[in-house]
Amino acid sequence: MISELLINAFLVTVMLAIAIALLKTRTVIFTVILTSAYSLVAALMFITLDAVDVAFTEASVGAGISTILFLAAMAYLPKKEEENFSNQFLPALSCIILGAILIWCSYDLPEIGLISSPIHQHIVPDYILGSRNDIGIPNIVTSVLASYRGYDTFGETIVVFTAGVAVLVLLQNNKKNPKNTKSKINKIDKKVG
Amino acid sequence: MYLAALIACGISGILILVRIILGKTTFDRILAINSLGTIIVLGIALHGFYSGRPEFLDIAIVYALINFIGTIAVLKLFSTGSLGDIQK
Amino acid sequence: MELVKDIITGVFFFIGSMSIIIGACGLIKLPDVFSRIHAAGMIDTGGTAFFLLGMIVQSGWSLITVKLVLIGVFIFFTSPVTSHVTANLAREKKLTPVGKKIGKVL
Amino acid sequence: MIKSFWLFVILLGLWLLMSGHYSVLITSLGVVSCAFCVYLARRAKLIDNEGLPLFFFPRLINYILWLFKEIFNSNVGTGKAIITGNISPEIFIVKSSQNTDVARVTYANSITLTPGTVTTKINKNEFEVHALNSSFGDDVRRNLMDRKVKWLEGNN
Repeated sequence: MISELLINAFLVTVMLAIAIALLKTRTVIFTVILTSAYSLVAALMFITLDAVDVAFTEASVGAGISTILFLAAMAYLPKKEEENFSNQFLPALSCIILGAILIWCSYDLPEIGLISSPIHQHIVPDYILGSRNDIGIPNIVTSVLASYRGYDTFGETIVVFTAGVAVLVLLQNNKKNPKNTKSKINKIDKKVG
Repeated sequence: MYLAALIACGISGILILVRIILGKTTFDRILAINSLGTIIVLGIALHGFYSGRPEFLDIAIVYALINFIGTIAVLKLFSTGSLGDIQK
Repeated sequence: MELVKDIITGVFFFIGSMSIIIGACGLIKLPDVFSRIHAAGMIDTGGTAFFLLGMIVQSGWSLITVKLVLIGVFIFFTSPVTSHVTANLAREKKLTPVGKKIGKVL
Repeated sequence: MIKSFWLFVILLGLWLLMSGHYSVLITSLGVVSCAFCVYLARRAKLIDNEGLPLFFFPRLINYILWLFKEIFNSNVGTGKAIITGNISPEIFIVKSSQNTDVARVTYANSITLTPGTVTTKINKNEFEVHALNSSFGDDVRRNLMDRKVKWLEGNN
């Protein structure tokens, strides 16, 4: 128990240190690197909470794919962030108030892993008991995602796919007449600055 | 025993974090992040053994691969300025 | 038998812990990128090998052993590649290493 | 063709080891996906002497054991150098005597894998090596590892 507390305290400290370093840095590539490190540590946190599947997703999506996507987007950005000297009192105040409200609300949540909490009473026992006979896939999370809530997953996949296709269509590199695209981009560049 | 090893991982993780935050050049930071990834892989495996559920090793394998791909992607962007084949 | 296993694992873990802590100290202490790569290499090879060996001794013959060996293989294949690419890029970006050059250099 | 077969066997073995469930449906899914991977690799022309260096395998175990011994020794040396602060970095060129690209890559990676020495640049068969200390540098300049990799390569 005490060791569990020790590990959690260590992980939270490391995450806090990374977050402070993120605030201090001005180089864009370093921001992306630190974000990747942050999600690595966050996935460790999920492991200590016994949420292996979430940790898997965090490791592959948070630390892997999103880092690469950020990097690909970063190729269009300037190397350094601009210094911003405007008054930051109001944003800081709103952040602190929001955080205080969230912490205050978290006191009403049931304890982690409590069996009598409502989320473990309603439909989860059905899924856990029936999964092997109904569907026959060894992994319960997979059977919930792909079968019990199959329509949900189907809809989500369609939404994500449509969004991806739309982005590809918008950003398509016009290969037939590259001059056209280039002049357009140049015009936009001139307009922006 | 496992706890002692985990604490050693934690100490070296903190030392590496110091290098990440101090680091003069980008290469120092990339190198340190890569080492932090290795430490985290070891930490996951050790934590699995410590809590008596060595099934966590699957995640450690995924990490070991993701860490490599991430580092190579960062270095490629740093060398060529883009990830894809954008004609300049 | 269990005691012998535990002692062997303890020795391996001790060497691995020393290795990663010395490597992390080296990352802070050494003067430039090219020297720090050696310290990072110490974490990647010495630390990983001994920790994994210790866990292999504990797990005996099972599927877990195979997974541990796989982690070791992945890290041992990928670590020199990242080290080399980092060093190569640092040279390409005209970072000059501390220390002397012997003979002609590429 | 024989290389595709070996790739299929290796992939299927990896699948069976990682899955842990051996019902008919899941195993057949594994066989299909492994076959698809082999098809993709053939289509991308990845299966050649570089992608699957079969001629390494007979002597590989011997070399790996020797490499592990070497890695342990240089780990001890690097640890000592870091603790005592006895560092005088140097950079120099060694020549490699291997014929195939795979063997050259193996040699360069072996140099990098032993802590204390890193290959920084590669030009045909000249490696530029950075060493932490002149004793590590001497280890590389004695060309022992070069001869070992040459032996690993065989007469191909």
